[in-house]
Amino acid sequence: MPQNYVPIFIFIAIILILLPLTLLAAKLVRPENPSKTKLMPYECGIDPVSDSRGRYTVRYYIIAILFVVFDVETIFLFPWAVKFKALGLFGFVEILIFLAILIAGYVWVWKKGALEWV
Amino acid sequence: MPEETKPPSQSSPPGEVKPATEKPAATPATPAAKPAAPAKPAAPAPTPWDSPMIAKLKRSYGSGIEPLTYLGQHYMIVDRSLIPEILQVLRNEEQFDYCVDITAVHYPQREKQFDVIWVLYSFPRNERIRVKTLTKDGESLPSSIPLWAAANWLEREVYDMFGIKFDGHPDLKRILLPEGWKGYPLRKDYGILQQDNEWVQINLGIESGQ
Amino acid sequence: MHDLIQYVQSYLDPNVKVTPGAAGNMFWAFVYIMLVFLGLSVAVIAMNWLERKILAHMQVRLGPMRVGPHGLLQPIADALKLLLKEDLIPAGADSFVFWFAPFIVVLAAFCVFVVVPFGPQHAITDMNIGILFMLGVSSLSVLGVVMAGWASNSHYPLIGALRSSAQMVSYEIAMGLAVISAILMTSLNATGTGTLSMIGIVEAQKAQGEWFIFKFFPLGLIAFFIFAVAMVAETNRAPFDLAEAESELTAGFHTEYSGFRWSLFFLGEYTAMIAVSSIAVTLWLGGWLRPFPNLLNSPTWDTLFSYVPGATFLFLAAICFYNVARMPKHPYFRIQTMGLGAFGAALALIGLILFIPVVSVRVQDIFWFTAKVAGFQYLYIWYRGTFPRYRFDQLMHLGWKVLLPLGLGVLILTAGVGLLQIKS
Amino acid sequence: MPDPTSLSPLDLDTPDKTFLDANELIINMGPQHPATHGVLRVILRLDGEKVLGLECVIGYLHRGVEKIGENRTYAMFNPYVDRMDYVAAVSNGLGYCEAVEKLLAIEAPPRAQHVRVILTELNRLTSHQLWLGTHALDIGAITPLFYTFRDREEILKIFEKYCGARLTTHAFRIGGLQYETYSGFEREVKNFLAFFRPKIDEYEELLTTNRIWLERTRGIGKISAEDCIALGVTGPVLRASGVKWDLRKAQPYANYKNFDFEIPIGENGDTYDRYIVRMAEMRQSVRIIEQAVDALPEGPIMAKVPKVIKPPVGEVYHSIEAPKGELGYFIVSDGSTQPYRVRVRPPSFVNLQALDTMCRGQLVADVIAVIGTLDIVLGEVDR
Repeated sequence: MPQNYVPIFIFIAIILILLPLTLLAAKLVRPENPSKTKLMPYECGIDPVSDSRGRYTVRYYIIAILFVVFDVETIFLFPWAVKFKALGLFGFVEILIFLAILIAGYVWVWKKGALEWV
Repeated sequence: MPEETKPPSQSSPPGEVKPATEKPAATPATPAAKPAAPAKPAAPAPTPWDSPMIAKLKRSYGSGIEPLTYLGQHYMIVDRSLIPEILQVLRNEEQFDYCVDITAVHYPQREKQFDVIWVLYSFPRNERIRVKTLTKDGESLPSSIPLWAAANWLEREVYDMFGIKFDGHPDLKRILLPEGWKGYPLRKDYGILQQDNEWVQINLGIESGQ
Repeated sequence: MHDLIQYVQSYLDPNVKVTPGAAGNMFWAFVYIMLVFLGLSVAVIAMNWLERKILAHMQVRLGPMRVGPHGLLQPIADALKLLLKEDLIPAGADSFVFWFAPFIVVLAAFCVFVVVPFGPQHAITDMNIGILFMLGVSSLSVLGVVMAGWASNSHYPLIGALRSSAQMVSYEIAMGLAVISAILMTSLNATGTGTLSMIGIVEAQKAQGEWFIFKFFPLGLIAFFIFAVAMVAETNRAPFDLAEAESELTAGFHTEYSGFRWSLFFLGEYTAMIAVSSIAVTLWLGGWLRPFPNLLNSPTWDTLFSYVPGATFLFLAAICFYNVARMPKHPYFRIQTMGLGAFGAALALIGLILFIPVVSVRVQDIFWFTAKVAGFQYLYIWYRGTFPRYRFDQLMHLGWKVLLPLGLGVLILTAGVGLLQIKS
Repeated sequence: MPDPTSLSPLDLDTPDKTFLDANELIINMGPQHPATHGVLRVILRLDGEKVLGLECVIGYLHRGVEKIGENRTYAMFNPYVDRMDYVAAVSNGLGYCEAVEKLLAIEAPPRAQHVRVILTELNRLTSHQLWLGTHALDIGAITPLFYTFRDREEILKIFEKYCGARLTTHAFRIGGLQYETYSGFEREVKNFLAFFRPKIDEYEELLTTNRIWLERTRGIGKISAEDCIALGVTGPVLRASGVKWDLRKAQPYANYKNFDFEIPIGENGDTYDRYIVRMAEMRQSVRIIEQAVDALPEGPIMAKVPKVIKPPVGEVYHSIEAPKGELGYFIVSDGSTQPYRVRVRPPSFVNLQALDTMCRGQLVADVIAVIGTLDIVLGEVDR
């Protein structure tokens, strides 16, 4: 029933019209009086020491990669969950094998210390 | 950050403080030399202090130290040249393991203008003493950071306020006043309303801070 | 036109079950979109006021008292203030990304409501992948947060953004696992197939006669608990509000935002709170079902429960009137007293309308759903008043080393128990 | 003892590369930051969120208190000391008055001593309450702040009734007290103690066994007793590291030797122990106040002090146990009406030095916790 998806687009369209409209309305009434100091990035009242868009520590990216791995595998579980009763024991064993692989990877990641923060 | 402040003015001799542009409202308490003791007959005066520790120190350093007691508080006036050794001995042998304070007093009339004072405390002995030495303007003292890590900021403050340098201090720069400030405020020739107007004008963009 | 009238008529007839969002039912979709916008705006304003009041009373103070009776108009005054406030884009910022980031946050939070069923016939649309859509859309907001932090070109927002991205992403997995165990429960009915449709999930709970939180006790409860923790982390609320930890990062990812643009983040945050609570209510707490659907299912009980919405509003009105009576009898307070009286009268009127059987049959589903979501909102406020803030590594530890294994375990156990039930 | 070379400055102009070419991040925390308890600027050098080192920049609140002291008479300088540690103004005043009294070789009469102890201990309670509220707020628990402020209010009311001021009280004079206690003073103090005892339990109930609180404070900002002594750290921070040292016992001043109380100590020297120690100190303060009120003697409240205070030539160092640690006054007299030199040894200033040692290798969030647990007041750090 693809018709059921249509309201999503109406919804998004309405938001995308309404929000800029309100912003525009705000623009009409609000003061606009920028100065150099006001436009400085906030660094507790001190001029920033260094540019903040440098390379950042790798740990956050490790988390991102782990997320991709685990989340994709989670998605594979959804069809099984929906058809759980129909698939019965066969599906259960099958998914256990699948999860075993996942858990093995998880244990390996844990042992490697990728889940330790510092 | 360093960019916004002027380079430190350590090149100019500490004695040449820029005269105050404003008239000092209250003239600093002029110390008439080391003023004579008040006329009261019963005025307490420091008395010599004796203890086993002092006896030991006296044996090794002789007349270089002058131990005194005043109002029940012990202190010793130590010759400038003996300071490194005495502090070392007090810290390592006599168990004065806690450096309470380092400070200075300025006597502009004297030839040796500064009293530098270490207030020391010993946890094992529960005893507090002061070590005092006289030093000339421009002379530096050894840093006691290797003995007490606490000396770090305390020495910086003495430097900031009096301009007394400490050799071997890893980071001797101003601590309470901004970097690049001229003059040492706790010297007696620095008026109470005096300030580094030049610094204020350059860094704050105002005529005067007063 | 004829069709339209027919749809309206068919909808008003309680005996005809028209699935919302079914082909040609665009009219009702549109009506519900408008209702959702209106409802959410009111809910966010109410949340704002309630959060301040409830927190204030937890902290032995009064909270807003000046604007309107008991500060009722404070959120509106604040909204006006934000509208009239200067809105700056920092000099080094990437202005398009900076401009666009709050939209994504708001969009992600709002879009969840496309599939939220407020009742069997009260929903914008019903999709066969409803829950997947919800999970997907709600996690989009992390994009907005990262964009906001990166575009600001400032240290604190950057750290805030990176923190919140890692955090939201980490709890996503535990959340997904908890959801899967609920989906698994839906398949344990007579037809033998589960569903991802939000309406279908509630219908399954109705058919099985128990809310999933109580199913396979305590497995359902644990899954719900995992979801409940993860959803607080997902919405960046205390005690997981590290992305905007004001004592560390001043304001986190939205430090550089001001004025109306900032208020969009605020709107997004509160909407997201309501959104994830709606998911939790739908999955575990029986959605629109009234309490004890299986135990007390005689018509008498049905009638009695249908009076609860009206009674609740009358009770709220009574509180208002009580406070009117307590107001100081001084000319200074006259307008405030009258305002509070009018508010109470409005509530009483709504309550009385809700006693009309035709209305109450239609509306009680929405009432129960809203009441459950409101319970979650209270929990959110309560957490904020009680808990200190987690540190980042502890948060990661909790997400990856506690909730993830717990989620996997619960999933496997639920499957096992479910299998035993099928066999027997 | 901390390695002296580790005290060298951070090279702030050239961020290093760390693991996988990531940049070190140099961040200013303060002076305008919600959790630095005033205008403290901490320059953090971060690898991700891990603190590689930090440097404190202070002096934003420098008012030259010591210079002012040289230009005021002894009595005129008395109110100025209240403005240093403004949350424990009474303690500052006690230290200053006692130092000058020592220089004059006089002693305040017993009744004045008792009232001084009562007010000073009440002030210790307010200081610790403020610490608890803000410390908990820094760690994210917003509610204790309001509870502690609610109860602190009761103490401030007593101060206000006694001397007309709530925060910078100027409660004591050189030689004793200016004001006799108001009628009902004892009763009100006792009522307060009865009111306050269960409140300490209430604070503890909120935090002591709270899991998140434990995780956020246990093992955080550890400092050993040796490091504490080397760095000159005093007060509850030192005691939490296991050193049973309190000037009220070690070198009793006022008439603390007449009161029965204990020195609570910790074991690990972490943030949690400091929390526990301060909580226990509050209970001990309540004990001291109770004894002092019960044994409040009758008699004069002012010693024989000359109209014009002119101490003989000489110098004296006197220190007391302020809520934050050892507060010392070094006063040099040249026989005139104005001190020749007043040196204040502020506990916060020296304690703050330990921040770097305590924070290295921990996370940004812990820096906040440690600043909170050091309990600094910038008015005192900068003077």
